[in-house]
Amino acid sequence: MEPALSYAAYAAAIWLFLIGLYGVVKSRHLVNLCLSLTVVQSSTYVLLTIIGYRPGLPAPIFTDGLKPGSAAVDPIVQALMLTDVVVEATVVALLLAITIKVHRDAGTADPDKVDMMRG
Amino acid sequence: MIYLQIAILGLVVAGGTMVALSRKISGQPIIVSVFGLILSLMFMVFQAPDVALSQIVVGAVGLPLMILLAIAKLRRDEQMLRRKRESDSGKERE
Amino acid sequence: MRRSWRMLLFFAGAAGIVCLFTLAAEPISQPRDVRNRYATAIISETFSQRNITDAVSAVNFDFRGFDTVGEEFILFVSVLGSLVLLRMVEDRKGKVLRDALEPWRDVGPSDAIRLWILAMIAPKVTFGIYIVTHGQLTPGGGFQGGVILATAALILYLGEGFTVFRDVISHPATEIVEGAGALGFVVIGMLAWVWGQPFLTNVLPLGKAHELTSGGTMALISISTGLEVAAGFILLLYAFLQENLSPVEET
Amino acid sequence: MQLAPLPVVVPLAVAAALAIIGKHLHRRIVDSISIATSAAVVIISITLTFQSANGAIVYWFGNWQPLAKSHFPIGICFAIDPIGAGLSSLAALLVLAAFTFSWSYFESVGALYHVLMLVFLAAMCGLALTGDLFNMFVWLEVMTAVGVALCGYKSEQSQSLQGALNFAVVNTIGAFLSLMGVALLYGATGSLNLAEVGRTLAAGHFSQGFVTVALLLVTAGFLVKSATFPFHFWLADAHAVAPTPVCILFSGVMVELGLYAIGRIYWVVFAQSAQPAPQTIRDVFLLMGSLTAVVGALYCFGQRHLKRLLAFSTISHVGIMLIAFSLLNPRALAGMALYLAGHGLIKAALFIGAGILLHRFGSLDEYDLQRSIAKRLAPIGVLMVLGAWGLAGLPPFATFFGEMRIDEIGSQQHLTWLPAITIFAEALTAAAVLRFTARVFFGVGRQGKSMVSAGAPHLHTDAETSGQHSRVPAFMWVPMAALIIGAALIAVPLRGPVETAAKHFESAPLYDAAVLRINAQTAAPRPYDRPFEAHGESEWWIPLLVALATLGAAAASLFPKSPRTAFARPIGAVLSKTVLELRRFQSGRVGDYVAWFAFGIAAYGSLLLLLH
Repeated sequence: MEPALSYAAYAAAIWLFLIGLYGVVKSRHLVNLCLSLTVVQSSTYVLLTIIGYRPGLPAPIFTDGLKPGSAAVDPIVQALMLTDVVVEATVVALLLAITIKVHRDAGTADPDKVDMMRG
Repeated sequence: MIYLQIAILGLVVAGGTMVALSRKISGQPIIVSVFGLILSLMFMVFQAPDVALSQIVVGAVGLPLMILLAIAKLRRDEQMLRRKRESDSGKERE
Repeated sequence: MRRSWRMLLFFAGAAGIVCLFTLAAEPISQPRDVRNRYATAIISETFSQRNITDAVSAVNFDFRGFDTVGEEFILFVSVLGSLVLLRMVEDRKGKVLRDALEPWRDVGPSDAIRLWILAMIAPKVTFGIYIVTHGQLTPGGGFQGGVILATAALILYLGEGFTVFRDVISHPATEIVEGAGALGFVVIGMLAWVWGQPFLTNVLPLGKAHELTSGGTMALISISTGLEVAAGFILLLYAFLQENLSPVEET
Repeated sequence: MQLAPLPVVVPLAVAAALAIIGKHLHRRIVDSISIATSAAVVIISITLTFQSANGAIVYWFGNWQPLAKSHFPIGICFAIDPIGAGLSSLAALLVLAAFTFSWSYFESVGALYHVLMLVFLAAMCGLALTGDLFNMFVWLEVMTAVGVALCGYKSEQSQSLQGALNFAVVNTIGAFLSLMGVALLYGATGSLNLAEVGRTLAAGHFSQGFVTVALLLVTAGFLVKSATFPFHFWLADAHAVAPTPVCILFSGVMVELGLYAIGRIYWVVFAQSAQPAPQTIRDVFLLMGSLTAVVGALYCFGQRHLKRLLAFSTISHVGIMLIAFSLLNPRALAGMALYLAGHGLIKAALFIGAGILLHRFGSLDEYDLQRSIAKRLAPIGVLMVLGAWGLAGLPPFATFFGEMRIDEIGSQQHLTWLPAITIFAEALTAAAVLRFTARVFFGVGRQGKSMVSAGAPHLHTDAETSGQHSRVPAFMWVPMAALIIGAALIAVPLRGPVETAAKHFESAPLYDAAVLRINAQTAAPRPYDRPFEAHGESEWWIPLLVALATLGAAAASLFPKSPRTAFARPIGAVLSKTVLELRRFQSGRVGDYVAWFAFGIAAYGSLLLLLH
């Protein structure tokens, strides 16, 4: 059963990455585009989670009941994700700010209609 | 446990697909916050309570709120542009 | 490029990426024992050397604290960038502004609701501070607690509207707090130099396990991160809210 | 106290402090603090370069040394070698030039611009010095975030931020793919330290497929950052919106840092395991580099907007440097380092030239400027011509010495067609700059548009300074002249040391030994074979041909109707046709770029897997 879970999570990560990319490629509105980007990002979370997951082991927090130093789920990947979750939200905010600005200047939020950069 | 985990992975996939494919802008904040909630559930069942907490405060509250505000702003700009265009065309007719 | 061509290109690429990932499944399909090395080392060091109970916070604020410095500055510059873009740099004082999104615009909240909303602020702030300061013991820390603190400001807005929000959360002060949070992390890192140790070395007394003072500099780093994150999110909220203000039309 | 962390810590501390008090300081004080900080980082980085020449400097943050028994690293380290430290010196030098240039620039800004630039500096130094895989990703992300924020800096005037958005989206997606690669490598080896991951991969008998795909995924973000074909589209768009000082950093060093990271990751993590085979790596990266060089040069020649023209020239030169990397030879790598240094300095000088034009005439368009009277700026024009000379890889510039080494190793590996690519790329990019300079600064050439520029975007660039300016301040032309002179002066003294440094750069056992404190012998579980090594003949005829081709191409595009340029007319017709076709792909639409990204990753991945 154990490998099945890993494979399922791996497949989910690949799917999320590609569906997010699809959303970006297909999007007709910059807000949609920014949100598809968060889906791409969630694929990295799923992958990191499954890489650090150890079936049957507890979370790496040794408050009560859990003997300090005993085996637990990998804390490193969790630390990598934890900061990323918060930080990427501000990056999305930056993208939304650009969206507002582009929309104000170009009069449209369709990324395919704002193409002043051709050639 | 494992069935729960696989079920939640399924929810994550479904949620992500919804976010990526939805075209309607006004519904986006809600879909995103639901997706954020699902992700934090996933972190929970995969024994990552720290990340789950982080995800729930950001993904279910912070991010959707900013999206909501950005969309509101876009809509207002849209209205303003339309009004301007109308008044411009009105002037031309005169 | 026509959209159909674009989709064709994308689907070809996506098919290729699926194949690539399938070939790279080795860590998933045949996990080896070496992959546990880092976690095992960290978990045992966390207690023998640091007296704290949350290994994730230990990684974040101590073992790999330098990554967190970088991450914190991503947040820092993203917030500054958004402020620049949304023209928060400019001084908009003197203009009479009306909140276009004013919650309760037509009816005005009843006093009971206002009271209820405001009553939520105190517990929220307490909870935020608790999460920030207990990062080394239980799940939480500066990043999560900071966002919770920022949502307290959101409640203030919901209860009292933008004007009160703006008066309570003065924009220049918040900006200073944000900078102080970022600076704090770096300065705590530099503290080690006084003892002749490398940057970010945990030089303060480590305290006893399960106590608030355990973990040495970790608690301080967590607090400065909390300030930075809280101030950053409040500034973003402020900027996006201000976008939705419009000058009062003179009649 | 050790110097190692200072190139990152000092700018970050000053940036945070300026964010707090900068508003209340006089603009000149903020300027001076920023200039002093970047100058300090230059000095520290150069000192580190000299110190590390005797052996890599390893600095463990938080004093988390590798575990005593197993040598397993549990912290993050800086592993500083002369190449990394040299690159961080270049970054600091260009930031210094950018700050000096913006002394009389951006008259109405607060301290925010300085804060962002200093964080940018810290991120570039961090990427150049770090010895940790995830830490590399972090600094890559900082560079993206701060780059986007800086693109939006003049947002008050700029007409469209589409360029910043394209930049952000494509780079972020690349970084996410890199993160997935890092996650897979971590899952396989249980470490994030470059040296330890490399050692484990080499000892572990991992499947060829896994290692190859991991290499591609991890480098994906850096391939995007270094604007390799077909991930290059965002670069030109970003340059068009970025203020001039930011362009200096984008073209002069940020893009090159992507290449550096690819080299670092390949040599430390993957080279020891000999998977994928060096031959495969060479072929695929050679193809990547050649495509990038040729496509970049074609676009470059077909531009009329100076910043865009220079941006495409950067893409083309990145291609040449990628070719140098692909030869997998220390001498070629030394050539790449020289080329990188020379190109960075020259490109920075040329962008300052663009900034001066914008300052004086408020435009960067070749045909708009032709009508105005830029002729009075003849001294600047001379500097621009010298810059074009350097881009062509001609003596005495560092690019010449780099180019000679690359061609030498190429001919040794029997790549007889390689000079054709480098000559094409260098001649066309240099000719484009020469054509622009001749037309704008010296009023040479026919009025009206030339064939190749047909359909090039006519972008309006907003003024970055306000008011009328009748002269060029010394803060603008002095750094420009200094950079050009520097690009010539560094070449000869650097030639020798850079070869030694390159040999060390390509030796994973030495790196592992320094970082993990292990014996160099036991460090290499397998005999380390250094492919393709020997010295070959100098190809002295190549620079001559480049010079002739440059002059020919520039003359032909300046005087399309003259009988003397009749020889070039058929070539010109083919070129303009190709450029016209290529323009369709540079659509400015982020959806297209992301589709190209997916396709490019898949294509290079299949090539890496199929070629044996």
